[in-house]
Amino acid sequence: MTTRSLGRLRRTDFPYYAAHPDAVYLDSGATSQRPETVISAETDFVGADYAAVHRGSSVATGEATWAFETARERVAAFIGAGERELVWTAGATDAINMIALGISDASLGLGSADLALSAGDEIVVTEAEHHANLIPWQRLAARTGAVLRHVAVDADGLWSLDGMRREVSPRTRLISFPHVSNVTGQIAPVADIVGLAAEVGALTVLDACQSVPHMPVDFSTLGVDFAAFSAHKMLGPTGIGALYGRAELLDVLPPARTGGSMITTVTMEHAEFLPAPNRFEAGTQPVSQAIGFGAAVDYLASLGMSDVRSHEEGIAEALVETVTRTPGVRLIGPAPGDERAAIASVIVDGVHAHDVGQFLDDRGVTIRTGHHCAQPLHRALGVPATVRASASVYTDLDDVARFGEALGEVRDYFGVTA
Amino acid sequence: MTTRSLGRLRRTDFPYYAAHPDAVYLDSGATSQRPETVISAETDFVGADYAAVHRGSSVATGEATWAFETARERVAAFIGAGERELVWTAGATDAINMIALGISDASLGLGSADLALSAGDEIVVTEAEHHANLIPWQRLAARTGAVLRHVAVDADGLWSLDGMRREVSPRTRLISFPHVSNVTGQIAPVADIVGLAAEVGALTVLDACQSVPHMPVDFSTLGVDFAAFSAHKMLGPTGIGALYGRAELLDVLPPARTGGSMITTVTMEHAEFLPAPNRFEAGTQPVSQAIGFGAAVDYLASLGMSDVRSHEEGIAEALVETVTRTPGVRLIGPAPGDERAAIASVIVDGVHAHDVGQFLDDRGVTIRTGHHCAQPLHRALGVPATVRASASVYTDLDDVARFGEALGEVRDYFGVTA
Amino acid sequence: MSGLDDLYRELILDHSRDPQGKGDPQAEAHSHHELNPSCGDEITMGATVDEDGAIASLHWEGQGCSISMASASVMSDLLAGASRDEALARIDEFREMLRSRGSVEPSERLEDAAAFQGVAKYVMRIKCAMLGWVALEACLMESAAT
Amino acid sequence: MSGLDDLYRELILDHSRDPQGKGDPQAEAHSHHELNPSCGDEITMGATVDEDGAIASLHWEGQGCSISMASASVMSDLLAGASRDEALARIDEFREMLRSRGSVEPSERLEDAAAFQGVAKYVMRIKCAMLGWVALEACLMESAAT
Ligand SMILES: Cc1ncc(COP(=O)(O)O)c(C=O)c1O
Ligand SMILES: Cc1ncc(COP(=O)(O)O)c(C=O)c1O
Repeated sequence: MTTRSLGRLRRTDFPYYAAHPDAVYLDSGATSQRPETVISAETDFVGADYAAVHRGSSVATGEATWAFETARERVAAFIGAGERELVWTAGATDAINMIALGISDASLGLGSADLALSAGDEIVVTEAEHHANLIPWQRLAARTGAVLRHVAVDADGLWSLDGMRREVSPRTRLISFPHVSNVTGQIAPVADIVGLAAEVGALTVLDACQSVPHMPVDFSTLGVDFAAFSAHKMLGPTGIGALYGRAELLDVLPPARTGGSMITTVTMEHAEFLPAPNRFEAGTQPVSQAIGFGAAVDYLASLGMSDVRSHEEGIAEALVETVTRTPGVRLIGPAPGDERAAIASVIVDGVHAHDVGQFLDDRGVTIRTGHHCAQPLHRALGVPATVRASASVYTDLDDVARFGEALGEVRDYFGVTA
Repeated sequence: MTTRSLGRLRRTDFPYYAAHPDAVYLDSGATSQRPETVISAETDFVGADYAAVHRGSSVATGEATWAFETARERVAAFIGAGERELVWTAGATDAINMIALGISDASLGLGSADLALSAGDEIVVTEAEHHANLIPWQRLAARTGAVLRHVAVDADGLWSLDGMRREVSPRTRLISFPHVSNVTGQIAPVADIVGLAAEVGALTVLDACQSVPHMPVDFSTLGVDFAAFSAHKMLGPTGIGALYGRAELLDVLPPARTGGSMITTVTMEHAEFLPAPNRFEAGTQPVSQAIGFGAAVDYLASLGMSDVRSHEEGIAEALVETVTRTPGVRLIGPAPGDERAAIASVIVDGVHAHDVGQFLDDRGVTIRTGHHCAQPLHRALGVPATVRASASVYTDLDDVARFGEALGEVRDYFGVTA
Repeated sequence: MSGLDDLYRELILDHSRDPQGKGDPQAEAHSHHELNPSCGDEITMGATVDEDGAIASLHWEGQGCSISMASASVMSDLLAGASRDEALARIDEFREMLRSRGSVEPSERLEDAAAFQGVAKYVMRIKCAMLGWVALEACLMESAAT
Repeated sequence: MSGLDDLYRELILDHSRDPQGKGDPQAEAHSHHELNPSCGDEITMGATVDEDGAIASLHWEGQGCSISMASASVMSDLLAGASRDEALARIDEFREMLRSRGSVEPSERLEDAAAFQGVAKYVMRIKCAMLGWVALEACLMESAAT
């Protein structure tokens, strides 16, 4: 039973649930299950008419070609971008690196001087970053002499607009931050930060991995300069993600990865690059994965992202309610009642996260334990690892209830006195 | 009918041929068809037990986990590498960029000084390069002040060991070259070049995109330092390729792409990286694609790569024989009788390559026209585009005959007098 | 008519063998170079627009497939002497016909250029057929701006 | 016995609640730090080998899950006082048992460490169980080299 109507969703659309109707899958923040339409979009494509997408005139070919060509349009439309503003990447990590490496090349004089960083320029991130939105900026800083600053998190793992305001200065050239934290579920005040960036003339990069799958997101309305997300967290395949960039920026950002299909004229000495998005798409692209990505976006769009968000708001409330009434369990992130994504990370008093995870797994509840690629955040929380439950469109209140039940038994099993 | 026995191959193993038994597919140099086992390896994996690979204890999970973990072992064993020497990448283009960007970081002081290039150091490539093995080195040269030199090709598009010897000097720090040219089918004298590199202390990079799918290749025996290849040209999925590197080099090459899962300890200031191969595998990996890649390698291994090579030698002979007896058609690459891969690129006198391609397509023959991502080579040949037929394990002599027949009719159709 | 014969109509093959309008584009007031990076076809188109806004002279050079060469040739016949606005309108019509996948019938105003209707079914060749037209469009835009 | 109870045997839970061998590893002749990057568990193991090649003293500190803590604890009981060669042999046996996916029965020589047999079925936990053992192995290698 779902919390609010997600009318067109059937759990059995997902082969995973068709095979395991009783599964409690609460690890969608790591990677999501895929509907049959996504799996078969790929299989159909690589089967009988695979080669044909490149050339040919059969009806089947026309359809495959159309499927590939329109996948970009559909994913772009889904996040409020023009077609030229949506670059296929290997994943969100790859997308963020593409920005950082491109700015690095610009700083070495291999491209637009506007994007170049100099020694003493500042980059600002948060202490809540996923490593994917932290290490690439550390490396960029090391290459250019720029300084990496960060907004600290509080005891609940939260960062604030005020904190950001304190770190941003006229030296700030770039602000990168998570739209939704993959650990705390905190939702960033994007418009305020875009405003702050505008005041000082800084670029903005949005790590949208945990927002695009779960709520309506329109990058052009949000006004960010760049954004990154991955298909495998939004019902799509692994091996593909996307970089969003405002067209005029993408046209001048140097391409970090070079090779075939991204050029106009190549001599032994020099290469000229195509305009965006193709200038970033060197080599054979993840063709079938793009088609799968398109199918995933179609599935989400058919549910309606506003409905998805209100469904997941219900799940989030239930998660918070369940966790806060379980003795010996500490919920991190936004306080009960405050806005959050359907992510709940907890610390069980006296039981290591790994042991909690193993116990829940034995009870048929799949969650994630560890630092969730956010070591600095966990260091700030004072624990090496947390236990994270995270939802998606197919998550229902029964899942939450069974998670809560198992969580309630953990401390007893490990003999921790309440 | 195949030229020599490829006993275990059935054309109907490939859904493409099951659907189109009469198809003449001669574009395997661009991308190959996939056997059903490859397609279903992926589908089975992402279906009923997708999440389970990360944790869990069911039998199905055990099998999925095993499939993922052993895919690397199997691909590594296939090309004579240790497990630690095989890095998953988004494709061959990505792999070559990873080397070039890594050396670039080393040169900026972000890693092993041994790999650093300085102004005036030299990189040597051939004029026959695919853009994927040219532009990344142009960019590396531009970043470091190194000089990019190249071995010229002759009127047939061939480069020679002697030519290479003339370009290599004590200033040479790196030699990158194609194992098999994707346009001419020329096979490089790898051992000689590795010897030449050893004399001057240069690193070697092998673009193995067109060799690994078609002949037995053992990188450690060949003695190259790095190599790159793509799954989609060897019966596997798009969206995945591999970087081979000798373990001691991979452990010190800086990772160009950073993020989750490639680190040990991360603070806001600094990140420590895992040893190879994981240090290069930032972010969620192309998991299902790795499993498909493993299945592709299993299929090829079951045929036996020596048998694949002798089968394709027969196809190559037939291609050469057919093309050379067609009036008004010029074959580029190695002379008839000389060793070549089963690739035949031709120029039809008086008819533009695109028009040839369209005509052949109409006759049901799929080939490739264009510069095949090798503009400098085509400039040397004096044409903007050629027509390329390329084979794989499923290619048979009937394919070659039907290609020859259609090729013989082209000039007549376009009204070119013989 | 087979698909192929519908693409390579006699008129197109004739023009590709004996292209019209060839000459030095640099001698015109405006010139523009267009390249199809996927196949290397290229055309440099030159045009001079007189004070009444008519195309007084138009010459091009280039190399490429029969579709791109014939298309530039047919366009030269059609648009030499036309007014800038008329020419831009014809270029739009031509583009619309090609991109329609066959659903848009060519207007009579396209005259011989209607022969390229068959290209609409060959997505990979639309760029070839457009090459010269896009180059002329750029010349006309430039002439309007100066 | 359910799968879970087979993993978390009473002996393991007891050791995890009251770990043996804890103490300052830096006070020993050789010490080594091991980290499991996927979960952040870490152990620093210290050992002093006497002139006869026996482990005269062994102390560790660390934090982590019950499996990693209990395993280091059981190992301390088992190997304190053992000869270097004996200890290395036991480490190998322990590793072999864990990696066998259940196919290798623990040797009697592993004594209480046999209780970790159930870990073999939980691929993700093998690294936890090995953490202290790998750290001691490094200490012993170092002591042999000096
Ligand atoms: C010789 C050669 N090198 C590199 C590449 C690039 O491979 P990919 O496009 O799969 O990255 C190709 C294939 O196009 C090739 O044939
Ligand atoms: C907030 C956030 N950023 C970045 C990433 C990296 O995404 P991927 O591993 O798909 O590249 C993730 C997912 O792990 C994430 O949750």
